Amino acid sequence: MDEMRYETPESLEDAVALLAAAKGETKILAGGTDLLVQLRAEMIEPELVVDVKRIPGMLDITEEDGGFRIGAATPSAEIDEHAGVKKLWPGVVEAAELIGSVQIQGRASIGGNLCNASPAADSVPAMIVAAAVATVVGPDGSREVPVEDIATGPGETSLAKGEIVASIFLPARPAHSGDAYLRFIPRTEMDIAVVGAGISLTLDDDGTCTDAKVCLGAVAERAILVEDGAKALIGTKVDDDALENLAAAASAAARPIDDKRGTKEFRTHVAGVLARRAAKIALDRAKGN
Amino acid sequence: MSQALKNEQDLKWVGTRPLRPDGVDKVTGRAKFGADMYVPGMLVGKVLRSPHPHAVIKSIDTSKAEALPGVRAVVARDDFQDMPSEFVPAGEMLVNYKDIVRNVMARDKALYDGHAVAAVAATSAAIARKALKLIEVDYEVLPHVIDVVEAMAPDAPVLDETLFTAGVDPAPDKPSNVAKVVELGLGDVDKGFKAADVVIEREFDTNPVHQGYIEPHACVASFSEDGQAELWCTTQGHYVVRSHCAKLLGMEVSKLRVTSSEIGGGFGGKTVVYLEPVALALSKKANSPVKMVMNRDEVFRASGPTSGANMMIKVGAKKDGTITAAEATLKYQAGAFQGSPVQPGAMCAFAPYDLENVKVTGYDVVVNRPKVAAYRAPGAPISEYAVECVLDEVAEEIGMDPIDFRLKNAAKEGTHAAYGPKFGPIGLVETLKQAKKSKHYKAKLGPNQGRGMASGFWFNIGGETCATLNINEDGTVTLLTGTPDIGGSRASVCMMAAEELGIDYDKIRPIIADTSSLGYTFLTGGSRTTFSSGMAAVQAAQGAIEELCARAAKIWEIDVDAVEWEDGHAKPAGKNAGDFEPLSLADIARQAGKTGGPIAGHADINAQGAAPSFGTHVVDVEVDKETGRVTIVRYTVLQDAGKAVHPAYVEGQFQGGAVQGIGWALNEEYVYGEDGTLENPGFLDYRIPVASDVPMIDTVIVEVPNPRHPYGVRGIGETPIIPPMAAIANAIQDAIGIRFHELPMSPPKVLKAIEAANGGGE
Amino acid sequence: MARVVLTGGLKNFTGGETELELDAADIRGLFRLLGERYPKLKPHLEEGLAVAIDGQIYQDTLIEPIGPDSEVHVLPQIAGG
Amino acid sequence: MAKHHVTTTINGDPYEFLCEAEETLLDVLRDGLQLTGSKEGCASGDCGACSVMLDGRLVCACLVLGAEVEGREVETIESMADGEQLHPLQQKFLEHAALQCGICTPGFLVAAKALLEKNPDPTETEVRYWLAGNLCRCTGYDKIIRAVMDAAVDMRGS
Repeated sequence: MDEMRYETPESLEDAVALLAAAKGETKILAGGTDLLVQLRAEMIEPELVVDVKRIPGMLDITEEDGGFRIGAATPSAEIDEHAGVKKLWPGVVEAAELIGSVQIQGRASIGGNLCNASPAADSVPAMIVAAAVATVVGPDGSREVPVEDIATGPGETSLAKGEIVASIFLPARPAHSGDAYLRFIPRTEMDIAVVGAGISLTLDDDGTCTDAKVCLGAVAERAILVEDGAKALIGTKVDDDALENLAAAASAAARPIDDKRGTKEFRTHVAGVLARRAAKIALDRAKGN
Repeated sequence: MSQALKNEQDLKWVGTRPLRPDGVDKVTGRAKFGADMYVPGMLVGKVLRSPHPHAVIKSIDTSKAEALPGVRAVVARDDFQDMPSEFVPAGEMLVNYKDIVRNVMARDKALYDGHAVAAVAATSAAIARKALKLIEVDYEVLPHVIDVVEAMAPDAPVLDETLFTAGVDPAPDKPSNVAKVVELGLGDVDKGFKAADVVIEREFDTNPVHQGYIEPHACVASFSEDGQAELWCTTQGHYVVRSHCAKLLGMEVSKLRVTSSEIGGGFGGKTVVYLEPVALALSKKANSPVKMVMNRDEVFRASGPTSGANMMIKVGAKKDGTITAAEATLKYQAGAFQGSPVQPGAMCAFAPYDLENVKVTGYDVVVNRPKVAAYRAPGAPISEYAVECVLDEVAEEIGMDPIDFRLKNAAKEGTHAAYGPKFGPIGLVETLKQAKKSKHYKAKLGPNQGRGMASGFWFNIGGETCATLNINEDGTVTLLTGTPDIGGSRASVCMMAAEELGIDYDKIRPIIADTSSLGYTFLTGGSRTTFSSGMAAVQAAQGAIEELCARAAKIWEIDVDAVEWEDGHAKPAGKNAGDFEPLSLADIARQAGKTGGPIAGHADINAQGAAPSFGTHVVDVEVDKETGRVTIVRYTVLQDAGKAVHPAYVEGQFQGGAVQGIGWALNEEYVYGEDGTLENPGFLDYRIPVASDVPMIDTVIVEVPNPRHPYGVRGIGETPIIPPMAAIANAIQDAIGIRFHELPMSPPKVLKAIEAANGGGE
Repeated sequence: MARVVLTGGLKNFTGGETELELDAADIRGLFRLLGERYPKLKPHLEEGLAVAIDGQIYQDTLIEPIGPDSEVHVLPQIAGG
Repeated sequence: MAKHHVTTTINGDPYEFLCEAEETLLDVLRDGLQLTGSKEGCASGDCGACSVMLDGRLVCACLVLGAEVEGREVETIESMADGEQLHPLQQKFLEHAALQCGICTPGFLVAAKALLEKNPDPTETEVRYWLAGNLCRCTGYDKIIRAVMDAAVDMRGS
């Protein structure tokens, strides 16, 4: 059991070099709200922890091509308070606002929520339906990865050794579109999502849905895009029938497990309910544009 | 002992809301709780816990841990002497030290996930953690049993081969997990059920719930080379800790001085010992002070909770609402060692009602879970939940308002309680009447909303209690009591002393004395502190007044009988009336030395005369029929306090109890995996209510004074947790027409029932 | 003579008897007489039991007086949280 | 063991301390500096008893590494009163009997102060949601919420 090293590199290159050179388990520290819990519970015993918050850009939100680039270590609270992001992708901000308490939001980062790879991460379905793209930097340079391709399973990511998510890009939103995220938890706050549903949809001038994305959290090994859910909406006026079809598609796509947070049947049912409810909110937002 | 109650209009402090004496310390972070003590040379102690729910401990090898630099002591089963199996008094409780020693440190078997197996003391927490990993324990894993009904089955794994069911005749010849059968009754239930127009019989299941205090168990033990020891710990009763630790360590009681820290919540869970004997043993071995603090995982796995239960309740009533018979079978989980609160559960089950025919049978059953500890009105919330649900159904069946139905059967002064004796003056009827006429009960409900109500009963207790009241030379007062202050009792006790002495409340400084500074005092619990320590403080004040009068007599050179105490002053009376200017307490205190020495009052009593507190709760819920989530929309607690000494803290007890009950009703539960390990040992997944889960909790304090207490106090802390579970179940029924017979009524269960009712299920 | 009621499982030690009349001046006297009458009950007296005299429950005390017409219940002790 | 040397500001005062990489800010505050007003209820960010301000943000000290506060500013319950003058929130907590056992109180006060600095006129619902990260097992929250609302009125008036 070796002593854990803690490093605070001031550039991405240094961070990547540290991670690449480490022999044992490495962890990236941004907000630490998952990492410190795992450390304390001795679930992990990393050789190296790299605190990335002193790297320029890691904590910044900048406008880019009509969208926003969010530094991966930016805490949820900063995103919640960012008027521009809130206006552009309210569903993403709603999801970020749901991550834990105010105290947690003061630390929990968007990149950490993504890379911790919990199937129940709130911000992930919201980012997926916003077509967010992660910028991944590693020993071999930089690559752009759709957010849905980062997590591969509980606690597992597609990142190679030495790779870091540096930022997440939320693109410009098409006209007449809206997004929303809802989750179900037993209490009103402080729980991990039992089911999460993110929706974005785009309408044409007469209110017919031309594009949609439906993503569910906590009902599979990672957040899943529900193609049939999108199909249920596209080409409709998002009327009650379409919403019922969406709900059915969401429930059909859910492949949850029974655990201490909910049963299979509960999650399956509620996935449909939340998808329908979130779609209504997204629809209202799209119409308001 | 019985004395006339004070006239309401004469009261200056009792019934007001002054700031608590310990308040500033608690809002500035100064107050020292269990883990806030740091002493020079202190080591850190940590416990190794069983990962198995049931296993023979074949061997424990601590040699590698002992060899680790920085490790100063390791203890395991052989460091604690085995004790005979007998129930012996420890203060007011009966305890079996054979079980206590085994719970503190497993001997032949580990009996639950989290059972302590060994402990280390080291120079740092990191070294202590490393050392735990070096301890080698050879377990032979045994089949385990978690469920109470399964544990009673003939083929269940038996936890203790020496456990034979007590309370049955003839005594069984085979060991089992049923430790005890208790029964009580009145009249003839068979006859009663025959006379009924409506009989409802239902089966209920409840889950264990944890007290959920925010402060984990913590202590600092310091054993000296001369065999004396000091112990600092967070506890509801440091004298009880002293009894247990002295017994387990083989010490003379006088050699162990226990100081209670401020206590960060207890609710019954801090009435027993876990770390304290271990810290003492480590300290003795290491010859250094040892601090031990549980983490939250340990709190959930190895302390508390209260029982889960399986219950059968049967109630019969006539069409006019008269209950003709009531019967209950209660099966309570005790955890790994016998001693569930099934006895008080059985006694309380039907206590609010005037019944001719009652029969209750209770089973105390061991299972592979942590040994249960007291939790707020231990046993009563479980049985009364089930009974109050059935009563609601009976009322519905005969078409009566549930409050009217209860009023028809409510216990009053002179009613024989189902457990035997007659009640004195009690306030159940008043709580019901006030509930019925409350705005809440008449308010209109919204869509998907429902309203429910339920009542509850708890005995309240007294017990051994001491107080010393020192009159200081400047006329201020130091008041020593031995009951840790969990919820503002320093204030209420000082208020009664101030009232008695006739001086200002802020002239009295309360101290919670350590075990060497005051006589044996039973713990803070059972709703006894304001009652018993208040009674002792009043008697101590009366003793001091007697002496103050004697001193005034000496100063005036008159007969002591010619001195009376009024409004904080000694006054000449009788034939000397008007002869001298009255002397204030401060005037006499200044001359104390010259008139015979310092002045003090003492009371060392076994407080008797506790009186029950009844409560009625009304709750409105809203049910999301698509997700099964239940939201508490409105809540009112009505309870008889006897006399509310500090009404703000009485309201606080009502509100806190109600919200604990809301948690119990909706989300709190122990989730065990197939392997018998606890899956939710943390506040993330053991879901106690958060601020946004609940509305304001309205309160109505009913005051039917207890004639046996100088200020009419009953004790109010236990009762508020009893009615919420049934009130909420009844409200859910009102909202969606479905009756639940299982706690918690969590969203998956509620949704499943809704779907089944809609034909979605079977 | 005080009327004495033995509640609950105590009847297992009294051959099923639950009610009797006794002439006891206080709780100590009550326990002494009960012990003499029911030897099987003797080990269970004094510890673990409470006594209600005319409705008022007393615990852990032997000295409370019992009146000649008192109604006395012998019950299990009550603790609390 | 190699320890990190950390220079930081706590409650306006300069501090230097040594800590191991694994140690949290809460460990450092309590065990190292004996600033024990911040309490450990869970060590997993679920109870809020260790709430402190870090560079003006409300955080759980149990979820921050001690080494992370190098060059940063930490505020704890110990600096909430101004000399002998209690903060209005502290005063209102006493007046409303908004504490019973008091273990959660420092965390609630730090969190409530952060709320009122950001939103001087919160609704009851806003107060309840903001304080959802602070568990109280004694009070049922009623009196805490009232104390915070009442303190907000006072603070707006002054």
